[in-house]
Amino acid sequence: MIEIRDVKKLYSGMATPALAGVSLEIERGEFVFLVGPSGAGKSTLIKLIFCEQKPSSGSVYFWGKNTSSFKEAELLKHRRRMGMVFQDFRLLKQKTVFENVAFALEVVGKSPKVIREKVPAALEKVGLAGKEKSFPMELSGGEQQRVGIARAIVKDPLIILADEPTGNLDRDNSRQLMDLFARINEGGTTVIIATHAYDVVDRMKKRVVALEAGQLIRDEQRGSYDDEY
Amino acid sequence: MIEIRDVKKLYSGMATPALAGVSLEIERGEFVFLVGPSGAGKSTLIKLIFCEQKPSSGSVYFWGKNTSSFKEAELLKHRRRMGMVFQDFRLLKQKTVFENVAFALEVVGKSPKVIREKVPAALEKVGLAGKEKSFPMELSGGEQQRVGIARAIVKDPLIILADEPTGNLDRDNSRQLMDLFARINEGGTTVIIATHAYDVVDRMKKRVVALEAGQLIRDEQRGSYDDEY
Amino acid sequence: MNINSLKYSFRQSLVSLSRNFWLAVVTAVMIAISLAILGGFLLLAVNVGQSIRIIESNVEINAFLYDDADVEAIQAKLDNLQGVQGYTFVSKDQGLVDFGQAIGDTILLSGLEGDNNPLPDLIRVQVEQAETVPELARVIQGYPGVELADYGEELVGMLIRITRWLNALFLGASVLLALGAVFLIVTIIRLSVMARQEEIGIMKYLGASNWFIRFPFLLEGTLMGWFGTMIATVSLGLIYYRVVASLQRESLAFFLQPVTDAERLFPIFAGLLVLGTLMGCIGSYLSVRKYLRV
Amino acid sequence: MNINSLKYSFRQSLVSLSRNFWLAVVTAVMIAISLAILGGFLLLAVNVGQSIRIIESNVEINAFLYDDADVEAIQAKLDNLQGVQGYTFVSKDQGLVDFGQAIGDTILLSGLEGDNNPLPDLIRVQVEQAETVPELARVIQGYPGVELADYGEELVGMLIRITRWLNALFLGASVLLALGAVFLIVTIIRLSVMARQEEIGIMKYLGASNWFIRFPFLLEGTLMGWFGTMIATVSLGLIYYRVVASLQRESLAFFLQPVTDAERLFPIFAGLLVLGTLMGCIGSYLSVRKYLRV
Ligand SMILES: Nc1ncnc2c1ncn2[C@@H]1O[C@H](COP(=O)(O)OP(=O)(O)OP(=O)(O)O)[C@@H](O)[C@H]1O
Ligand SMILES: Nc1ncnc2c1ncn2[C@@H]1O[C@H](COP(=O)(O)OP(=O)(O)OP(=O)(O)O)[C@@H](O)[C@H]1O
Ligand SMILES: [Mg+2]
Ligand SMILES: [Mg+2]
Repeated sequence: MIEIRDVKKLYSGMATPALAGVSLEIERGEFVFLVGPSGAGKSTLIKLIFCEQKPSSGSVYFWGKNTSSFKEAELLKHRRRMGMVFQDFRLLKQKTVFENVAFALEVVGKSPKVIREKVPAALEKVGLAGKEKSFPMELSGGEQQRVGIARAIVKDPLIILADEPTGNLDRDNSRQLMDLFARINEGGTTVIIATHAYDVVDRMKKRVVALEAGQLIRDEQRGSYDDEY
Repeated sequence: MIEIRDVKKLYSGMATPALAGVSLEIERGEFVFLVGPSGAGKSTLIKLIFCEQKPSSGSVYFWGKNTSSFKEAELLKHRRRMGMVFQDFRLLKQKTVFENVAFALEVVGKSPKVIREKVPAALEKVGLAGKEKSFPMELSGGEQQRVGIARAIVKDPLIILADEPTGNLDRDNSRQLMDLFARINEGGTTVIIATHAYDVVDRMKKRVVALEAGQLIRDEQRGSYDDEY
Repeated sequence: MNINSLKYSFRQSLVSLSRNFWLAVVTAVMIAISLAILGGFLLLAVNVGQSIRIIESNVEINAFLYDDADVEAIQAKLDNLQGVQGYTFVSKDQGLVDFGQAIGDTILLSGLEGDNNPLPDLIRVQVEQAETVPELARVIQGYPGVELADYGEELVGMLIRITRWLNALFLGASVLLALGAVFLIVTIIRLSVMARQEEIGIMKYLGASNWFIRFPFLLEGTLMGWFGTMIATVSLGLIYYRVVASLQRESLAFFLQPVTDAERLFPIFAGLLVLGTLMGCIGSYLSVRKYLRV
Repeated sequence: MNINSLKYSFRQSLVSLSRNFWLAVVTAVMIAISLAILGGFLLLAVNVGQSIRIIESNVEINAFLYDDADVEAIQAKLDNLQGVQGYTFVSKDQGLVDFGQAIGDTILLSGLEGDNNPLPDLIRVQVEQAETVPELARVIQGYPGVELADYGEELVGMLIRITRWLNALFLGASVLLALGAVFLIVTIIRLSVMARQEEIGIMKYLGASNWFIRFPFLLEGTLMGWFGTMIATVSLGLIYYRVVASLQRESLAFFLQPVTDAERLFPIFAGLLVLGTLMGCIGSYLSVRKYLRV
């Protein structure tokens, strides 16, 4: 479904590339962990798949189509299919928790009735029932992160892209949410997660793609966080 | 040094208090982990010590003085003594990495010469040498977090307050930074860290204060992340 | 956009207006100030224009007649002359009385009545536009029975120059002021949208179409623009009403007659309303556009 | 604040101006527009005031004399009368010539020369201010040898009313415009500071004192204000210069003499410069203050 072919990414004004020639293929329904030290290029790779950034060279194919050639309408469609959890949350500060999650559905033109059903269900799943009316600034760090997760899963996306989705969560919450991602994955949704939660990675025994300094150094089915595990 | 006496904190408009009667004493030179599930009140407790929030009832004493009675000048002095790592980083977007870290020194009126010495040393310690000229938006999540840590330690503070300082960092980086905090603590600096990194907590065998739903449920010297460890 | 999106947009712009209440009010007030200045100036221009026209229509050609002139024939010709607004016949007797009043002492002129009267008969011709005076005077001079068709050459020349000059000045200043007002309004809206650029970027990343993002901002901007111009036009109208009232009460001068007819005031106020509302709308459009390129 | 902090503030405001270049330029331009409008209006007011004064000083009292009046004694008295700007003696012969010119035909008055002349001798008295005319006329009327001191009551009354009325209008409009300009400038600066409120909050949390945070903003605001007013005063000055030049070239009317003396123009331009710069400074102070309460 997603094919990344010899992608390089050099941010303007930077000396070293964030990605220095990465090739990777991800099939529909896969569950992939992206691991690697801070600054390795995990977020950059996710941004390329999400079309938030364009590769400096090489291409990203989505169902055989080069994402660089996407027109405005295709780009929107592409992003609507994805459930993205941003590393920096990117909640709408002006909107309440409910409105933030609902926004993902409003964007695709869902009716208020559907929204009133699905949003509380999604909030329930991430353990935020009761916080609907709060604004993001009135939430703890972990609660904000979970709003971001709820917003990603509420629209039943084709692909979930989660960038460090449990960085501000305690162990139990992290495990529950990872299990949630696994359940959603079992329903056929492709899941790609960039994470530092090595214990979760090791426990779940899914495909692991390891990056280091912009290079793909390891790609294992049923892998683990470390090489020498 | 810090004495928290029966502190309650109810954010305006909220039904349940973030802290519901917490008492705690922290001596000079201690190393304390604050643990607890997401939304337990860890950040709120740290904000009370930092005087970012005021308690709804009860008091926080700093060297015997009630922080609620701090005047403007005392408040500034109080904050300047602290090295604070914010959960949401709070970097100055308009400034480069170097300027962000330097700002903590400029605030206390250090000379450019001192700044030119200390800032690179602090960036070196958190592994960000070479990123001086980048703006926060041009950094990875973990790099931003480390800028926040560098800014906290550069001024040789009396107390380090770190709210989830390793949430966006990989395992190796996390361990190195926790070791850095431990070394600084050995030099006599009081360190208070709110964290979900249970492995680090368990490994370091320091004092652990556990919160849950605004209640202090455990306070152990040489404790661990879980109760039944 | 389907119907859900449309409903969403309407609801959203109201919610956003209420959450950014302070910003919205300030924006509306600033739009109001900009437009009130522009509108006040336009009212001034219209009134000065009217005063000039009144002065112009008071410019007269004095046609001095021979004693044996056929007054009725001349009047008939004047009736058909283009550019003539009206005329008055002043007999030599009446002329003497007028002169006495002008110098302030009628007694001094006693002994000049009747056959001693040195003054000729006279027709005062009022014209429509000062510019046509020289030409008309030439024509009237040619009529049989007219000894001399006279008009203060200097005064008329001056009037024509003043008119041309003021017209150029007011046109230039209007254009400058209008551009200034537009720039102010668009920039104010841009600044208030800038405070929310992050929000716009996030919406874009969530797959919202440009129109979906833009529409609430457009509605908001239109509402603010409309509200601002309402403030501007209403307060301008009230102030103008008071000024007009005090002007008329004072009856300052025959040529300081304020413009009060609706046909000429309406376009100004309506124009301001349309300009402000459009500016609100277009300003939002342009401001948002900048941040939509993510 | 020690010397390091001061150096830091200066460096910081320059860095910040260059990083927020677009915002700074827009702010300066908006300050320029606001002040140019205010300044243009003040120039207008000054010129209208001058025109009125010219017209006033052309208001005359006509003192008609008895044939046996002691002209020199009257002139001596006028020399000592407060409020009198000057006077001209017009003999009855000269009066007749003038009258002939006024009605446009000297031939008509032939036969009235010499002893037949019905006109009296006359002294035209120019006054300094229209308001004093009625009183002065009363005084002159009382001089021996003066038959009648006359002065177009209506015209003078009108002039006095117009002057009072325009003064009130200009004062009101100036105050309104100045308030509007101040509001615009302060709000523009506030909006541009608002974009950086987060930054201010963070600095506060890092233990920066209010002055330490404020100072770069103050410098920035002062610079923007100063730059904006420089644009305003320079372009206003250029436009005014051109308008004056074309006015003088046209020599439109004796009473449309533009104000050109530095003593009266300087306060306006200097006032604008001070106002704009102060506004930049005070506006920043107030805007930042709001976000310092963390
Ligand atoms: N917008 C940008 N402009 C310039 N450089 C950037 C930008 N974004 C990221 N980088 C750089 O590219 C490199 C890779 O960044 P990326 O965000 O992909 O790392 P990451 O693997 O997600 O790290 P982390 O675990 O800390 O989030 C880093 O060195 C970072 O400094
Ligand atoms: N500014 C605020 N206004 C209202 N409620 C708040 C505010 N800040 C925090 N809260 C609430 O107070 C509770 C405790 O928040 P706090 O940030 O202290 O949690 P935490 O222990 O730091 O959690 P996390 O691990 O997720 O960061 C939460 O339920 C949160 O929703
Ligand atoms: Mg990342
Ligand atoms: Mg927290």
